Amino acid sequence: MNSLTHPGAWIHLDWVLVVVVAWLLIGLAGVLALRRFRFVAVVLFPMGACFSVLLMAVALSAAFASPEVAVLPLGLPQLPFHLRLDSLSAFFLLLIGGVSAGVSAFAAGYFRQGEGTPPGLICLEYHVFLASIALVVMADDAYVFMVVWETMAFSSFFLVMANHRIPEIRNAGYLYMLVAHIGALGILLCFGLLQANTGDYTFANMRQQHLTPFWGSVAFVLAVFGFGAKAGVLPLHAWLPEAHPAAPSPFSALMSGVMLKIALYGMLRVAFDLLQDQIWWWGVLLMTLGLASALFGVVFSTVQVEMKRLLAYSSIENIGLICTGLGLSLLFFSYGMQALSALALTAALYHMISHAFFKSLLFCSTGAVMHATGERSLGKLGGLIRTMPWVAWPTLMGVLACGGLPPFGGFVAEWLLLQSFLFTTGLPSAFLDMLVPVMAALIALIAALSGYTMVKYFGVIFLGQPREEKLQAAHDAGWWERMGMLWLVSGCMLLGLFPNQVIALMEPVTKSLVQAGLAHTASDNSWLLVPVSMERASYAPAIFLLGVLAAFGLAFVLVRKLYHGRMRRVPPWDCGHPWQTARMQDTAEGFGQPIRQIFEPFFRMKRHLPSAFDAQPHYRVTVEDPLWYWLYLPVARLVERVSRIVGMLQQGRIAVYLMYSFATLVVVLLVVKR
Amino acid sequence: MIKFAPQLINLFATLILLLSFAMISQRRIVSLINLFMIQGAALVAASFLLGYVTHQPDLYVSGALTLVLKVMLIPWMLYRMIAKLNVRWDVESLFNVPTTMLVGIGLVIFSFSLALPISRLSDSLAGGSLGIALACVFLSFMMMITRSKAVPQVIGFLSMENGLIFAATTVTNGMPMIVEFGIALDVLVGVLILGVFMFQIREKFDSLDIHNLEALKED
Amino acid sequence: MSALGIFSQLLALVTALLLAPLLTGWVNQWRAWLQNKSAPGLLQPYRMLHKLFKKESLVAEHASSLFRMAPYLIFGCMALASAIIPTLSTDLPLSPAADAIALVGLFALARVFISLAAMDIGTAFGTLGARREMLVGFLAEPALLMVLFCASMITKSTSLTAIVETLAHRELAIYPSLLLAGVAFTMVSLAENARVPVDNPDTHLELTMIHEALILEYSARHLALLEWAASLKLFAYSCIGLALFFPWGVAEANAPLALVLALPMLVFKLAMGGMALAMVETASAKMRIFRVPEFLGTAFLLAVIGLLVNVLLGVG
Amino acid sequence: MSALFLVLGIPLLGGLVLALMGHRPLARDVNVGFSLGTFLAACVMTAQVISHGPEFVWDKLFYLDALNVFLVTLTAFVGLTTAIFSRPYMRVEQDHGKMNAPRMRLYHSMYQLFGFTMLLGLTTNNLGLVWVAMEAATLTTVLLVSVYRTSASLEAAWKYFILCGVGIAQALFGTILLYMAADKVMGPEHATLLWTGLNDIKAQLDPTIITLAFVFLLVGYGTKIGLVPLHSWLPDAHAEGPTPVSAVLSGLLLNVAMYAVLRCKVLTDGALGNQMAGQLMMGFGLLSVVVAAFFLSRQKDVKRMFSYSSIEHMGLITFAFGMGGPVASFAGLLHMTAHSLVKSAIFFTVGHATQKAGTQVMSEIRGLIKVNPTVGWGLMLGVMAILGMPPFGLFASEFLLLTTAMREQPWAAPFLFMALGVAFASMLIRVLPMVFGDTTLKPLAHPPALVPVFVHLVLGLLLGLYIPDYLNGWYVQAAHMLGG
Repeated sequence: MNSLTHPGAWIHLDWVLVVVVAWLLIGLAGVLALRRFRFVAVVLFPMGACFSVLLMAVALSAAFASPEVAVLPLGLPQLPFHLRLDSLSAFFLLLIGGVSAGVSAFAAGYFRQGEGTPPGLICLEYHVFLASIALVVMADDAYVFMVVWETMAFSSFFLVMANHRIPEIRNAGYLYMLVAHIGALGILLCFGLLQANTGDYTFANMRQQHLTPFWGSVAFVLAVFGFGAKAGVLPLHAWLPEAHPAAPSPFSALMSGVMLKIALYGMLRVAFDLLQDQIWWWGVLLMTLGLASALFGVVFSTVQVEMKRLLAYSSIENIGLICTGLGLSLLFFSYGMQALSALALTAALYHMISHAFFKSLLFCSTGAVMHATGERSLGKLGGLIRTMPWVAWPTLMGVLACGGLPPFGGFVAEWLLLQSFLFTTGLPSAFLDMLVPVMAALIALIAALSGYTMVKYFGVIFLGQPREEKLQAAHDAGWWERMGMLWLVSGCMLLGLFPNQVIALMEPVTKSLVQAGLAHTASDNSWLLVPVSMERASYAPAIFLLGVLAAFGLAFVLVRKLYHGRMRRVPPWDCGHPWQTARMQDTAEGFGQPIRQIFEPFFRMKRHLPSAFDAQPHYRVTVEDPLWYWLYLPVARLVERVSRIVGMLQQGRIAVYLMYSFATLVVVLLVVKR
Repeated sequence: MIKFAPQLINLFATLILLLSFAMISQRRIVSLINLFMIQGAALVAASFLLGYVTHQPDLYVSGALTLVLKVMLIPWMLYRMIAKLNVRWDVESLFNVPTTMLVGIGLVIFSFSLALPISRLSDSLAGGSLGIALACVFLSFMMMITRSKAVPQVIGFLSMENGLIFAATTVTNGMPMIVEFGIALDVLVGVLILGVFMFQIREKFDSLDIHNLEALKED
Repeated sequence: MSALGIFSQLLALVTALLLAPLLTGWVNQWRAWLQNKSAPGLLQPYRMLHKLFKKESLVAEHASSLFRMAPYLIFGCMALASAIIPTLSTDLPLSPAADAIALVGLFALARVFISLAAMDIGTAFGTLGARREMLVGFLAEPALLMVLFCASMITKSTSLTAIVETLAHRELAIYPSLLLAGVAFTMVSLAENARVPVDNPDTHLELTMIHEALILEYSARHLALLEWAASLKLFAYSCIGLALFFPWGVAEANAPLALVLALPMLVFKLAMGGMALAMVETASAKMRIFRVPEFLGTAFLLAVIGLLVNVLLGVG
Repeated sequence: MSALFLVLGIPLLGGLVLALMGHRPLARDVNVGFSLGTFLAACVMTAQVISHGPEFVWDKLFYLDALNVFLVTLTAFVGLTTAIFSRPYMRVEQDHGKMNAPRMRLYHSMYQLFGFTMLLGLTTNNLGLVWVAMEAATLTTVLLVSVYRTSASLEAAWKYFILCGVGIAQALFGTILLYMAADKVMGPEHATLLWTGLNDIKAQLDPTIITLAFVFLLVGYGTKIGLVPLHSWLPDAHAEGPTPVSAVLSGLLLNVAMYAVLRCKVLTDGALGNQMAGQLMMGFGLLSVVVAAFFLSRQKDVKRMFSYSSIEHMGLITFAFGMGGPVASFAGLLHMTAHSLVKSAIFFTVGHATQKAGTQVMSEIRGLIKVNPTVGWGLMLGVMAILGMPPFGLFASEFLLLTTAMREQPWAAPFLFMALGVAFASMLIRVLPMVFGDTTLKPLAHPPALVPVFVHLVLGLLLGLYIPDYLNGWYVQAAHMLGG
């Protein structure tokens, strides 16, 4: 932190620290104005959003600058806080700044009077959460990384527990905190290995250490365990569908959009930057885990009946796809194919930033819908496009992006990922050559399924007839909420239509991690996204969109001119039935029924079929996560059994206790005598 | 007289060991206290003898201290307590007498095997008595474990203190004076507190049986 | 962006727009003949389009603007798709804008919008149709992608024009992977274009209809555009089939004369294709909706096996 | 060196004065006054040690060096804050009729004497006196544990006295053996139990005697630290006594016992040269962490749960010192400081919470945040700190501990990982419903004294983020001496 006197000479790192400190001050101001909800909503959150924009600007300029280092006086004397702003952290700061600007603006309009924890406290937890995320990305030694990593988990835990009156939310908070802490312990042990007994925890020192293949693999597995637990990769994902719906919507948007990416940042930093000699099976492990969670996530998101759980499972799916991209890049890197590794890495990074934008947009829209209707489950919504156009149309953009449809960022990411899969014929081992096309097939299936989910999400909520009477009175989103959503939509559009510029931004990142970048091929033909060579593959989203809109416009004008534009409003076609009710539409379960039928073994279903003598017969099917019964409950039962055995140690009789003391003395004497 | 000293010390040591064995197998509480008194007396005699032989005045002081405490004051308090609590019943233990004796012998062997390498090195007058002192400590430890009444446990605790003081006097000719005073003070206060406890337990459970002191446990 | 390039691009677009209804009419005619019924005229689809365009459009009371905007967008997507696919010549300036994956994305975009529009009215048929369309879509799309990957594995490129050029110049070699891909492609195109085994194009029976349920609420010019887009989709699919499996006779960039020859060659190939399609339709009966996933599942597996064969044998 | 006389004199005087007037309502404030006096004297003494390093007092009977000076200040400080906390706590207890006049008198005088014994134990140079101080500490607190006269507290006190008495007797035997070893080397006249004396000649001490001595000392003082399997008395004693007593027992007495073991470890390492002492401590430490973690998940009573958590943390500290090496010892010392600060803060909030609910059973304490936000948030932050969440000092020491353990003793890493995970899971699942959710509790008559809680938590936070240089200097010096 060089001299504070003349801001002109400040490096990017100082500006980022200014933003972090500003967030913390806003948080404190929130605590002072604990109950004054007006002040918090109108002043504090928008200020937070402005600082996010500042952070974005700083990150943009820092992306191309050389890495900057700073040492803060905090922390243990021999272990002060080292911070470093290199291109990788600049990219993630850009992601954080962009998304948090929109979400903070949305949160400003989100508060209502008298709801659960005082708004001032939420403002504190929210801004501490943001500050810790920004610091995680800049941490340059294990100690500060762990401190801000768990502060992030700590503050987001309180955000999840915002309205802790409801028992389910408490359970969700508990599960979330437990898995986060266990993951953090794993990461801690991994850093223990990486410092290779030198006692110097800075990342610079860790980069010099060359671990033996065995210890390197143990470190990598621990890192995958730790960061996977936080990112929601398959075996340790159970907390995500519980915690994200529990948190208030703007915060689940931030958690889903940004926090999961920070977990993957950690994976990136350890796998590519700190560990030196990567082994090929690391990539395969990451890819299989990624694909398993992606398929699991998308299949489960299709059958959900609650808005936010659907989006939470869809986050698991997207995280899975990103992990597959990282795994493939690691595989290429371990075989020394830098260019292909850079392509896969760009695909993963692209997917991260586009997922951050469109997922937070979708969570914000669920927030707006919940505020307007007070309903969480899809079965009780419908026809909101008429009463809430300002929420419906941005959500449509988000839905198209999440479904991976062409003009948006989601498609570009998938396109890059599929391209990188196509070039894998050069791998030395035949087994991998065979494995990778199958994985490409799975990715295509997952992308198509996510389209299915998104049609269900948008169709059941916004289209069709309102399934409840009170939906007529649903009011549209407030001004702040509209601003927040429009910011995120513009982010999605930008990512969708100008991939070359975004890839140029990522180029320094891939150069620093895998010593190769895509930018040189992408930059010479400005509109065309050409990953490797012109005749291999190219995609120009801008021209693509222009083509579709031109055809759209031409058709519209010609039909109007050649024929006419007359139109008349009539009741819909009812096929002879006298009356049409809203209940005749497909319910959320109905829409997901084919997937439930095709992917039967994935689920653990309990059907309640009405018997003939039921007074009011009703049919209910509950779909549960089988992993909960295969992994989480057995572990809980094991701990319970072991603790009962240990409990017998303390039976209360003093003679027995004296016997313990005597026996210990004798045993230790025997051990020592030998 | 001087040349008999090592034999006399060993005599006192064996006497103390014998008394510990007797205390383990003793049935009646009053005789238990008498045995404890005799053990205290043997300890006093040993420290006076050592003091005389090695011309160290503070051994006399520590002997006098033990005399006052372990032979007169504490037994008198125990008698008064028993009289007031009108405790006359005999003392049953968890195991029958033969098994306790067998275990006692095992412990003696164990403590001798432990003390052997050390006693060979120590050049002080009563090298061998370390093994016996350790044996006495272990025996009183076992007595506390097997007894199911509060008073015998207290006596076991005090006889363990005796064993330790005996080890201190014989092996290193007594501890520094200030430490001796500290130990004596602690023992005295300890007995006072145990007395207070016994009254409270008696008043709460109207019996001194340890079995009703087993409520706090992990179910 | 040579002048010839623009000309061939516009020519491709115009021929697609004009020939598509003709192809549908041709297929309907052959179906009628094969079921020894007297077939409607070859130009019947044009007359139907003209009739619909003249009518006044009836729209449901609470239909949102999405419902009215969807037909134009879908027509636009299909037009762009047929412009990209190298039907007459491979010198198409628009083709670098979208390669094979983008084409599949385009079809997916059209499918999503038609489903959303169907759900907008909120009748039972709309949502039913949307669910079935997405069910077919989510299995057909990856299968199509795998088919295109087989071809691109052989030609080391995913841009359609490059694929056609490389395949056209190769001497006539039997590619086992392309064989499997061909079978998979026919199954996928049957499902996508709502032909018989998956869905009967000219029936309104609630239980069986997929494509019809989606456009049930539309009328007049919106319905016309949707019908036209459907035939354009059929035309685009058959052109993809021709491009991948019978690429000969497509004009190159440097041979403008070949353009003249390419048109009759295209018409001939489409006629043969239409006849084959009609024969397949009359030969097979419509499947129960819950057999469709198995049907498309086999198509998907065939395509993936084609891909594996290409990797294993190394020759493709 | 008059400061040391004040540090020891004030609590002794306080004990006597309060013995006379302890029952009067004024006694609470007098108690705080004496503790404040002790704390100020300790600060003066620390300032002197900062200015010109370690020195002897009263011809070598007392010795102040890097290892015990911060412990003395810590003991005095926590003694002061506990006294402040006990003012409103004891008034509420009196209103509930659980504490009458004679018991208050006993409580106040014993409280000050207990402070005196701990400070004596820490500052004295004579290992025999250390033993006497430990025994006296047990004596002063045993009556406090049974002060409520319930059958459970009587049982707890009896077990506490008997088990600790036996344990400390073994430690006495160890001290005698130490004295014997010193006697062999320096001859009977000027054989000494002074630690500095022994420290100078520790190389020539006879290995066999020292090994036996260390075993007896470790098992003896280990009983006082609460290492498994010698821990049985700790949960009962800490849970049954009044909360200020539990806070001081859990926070400070365990540290004094650990300090005594550390003094002996230094001598043993010097004499034996091999790592026997360290391995023994690692074994005991790891066993305690694992067993205590599994005990945590069965608890119904809130104070018993936190006493098991003390066993677990003392196990971690023993493991750290067992590993040896400068980094691990530094972690151990930091963990000792942070643990006593945070554990006593937790006991303060638990004290108020149990008084509100009228019971110590966790299932009846609900929704603290709703009824009294400061107590609720205090408990929440305290528990987060004790579970090793980062901004607090405990995380810093656990960080250093786990990373060094992963490299030096990889065999222990999975056990530590499992134990910390299970402990985290079991404690959080008990505390969350207590803090969050709807409440059935009634507000307290007297406003709770929560300043100490937040002062402790801030200090705990400070240890994690910024350690003052002199404190760090001591840690490094002591770690160097311990770790070798």
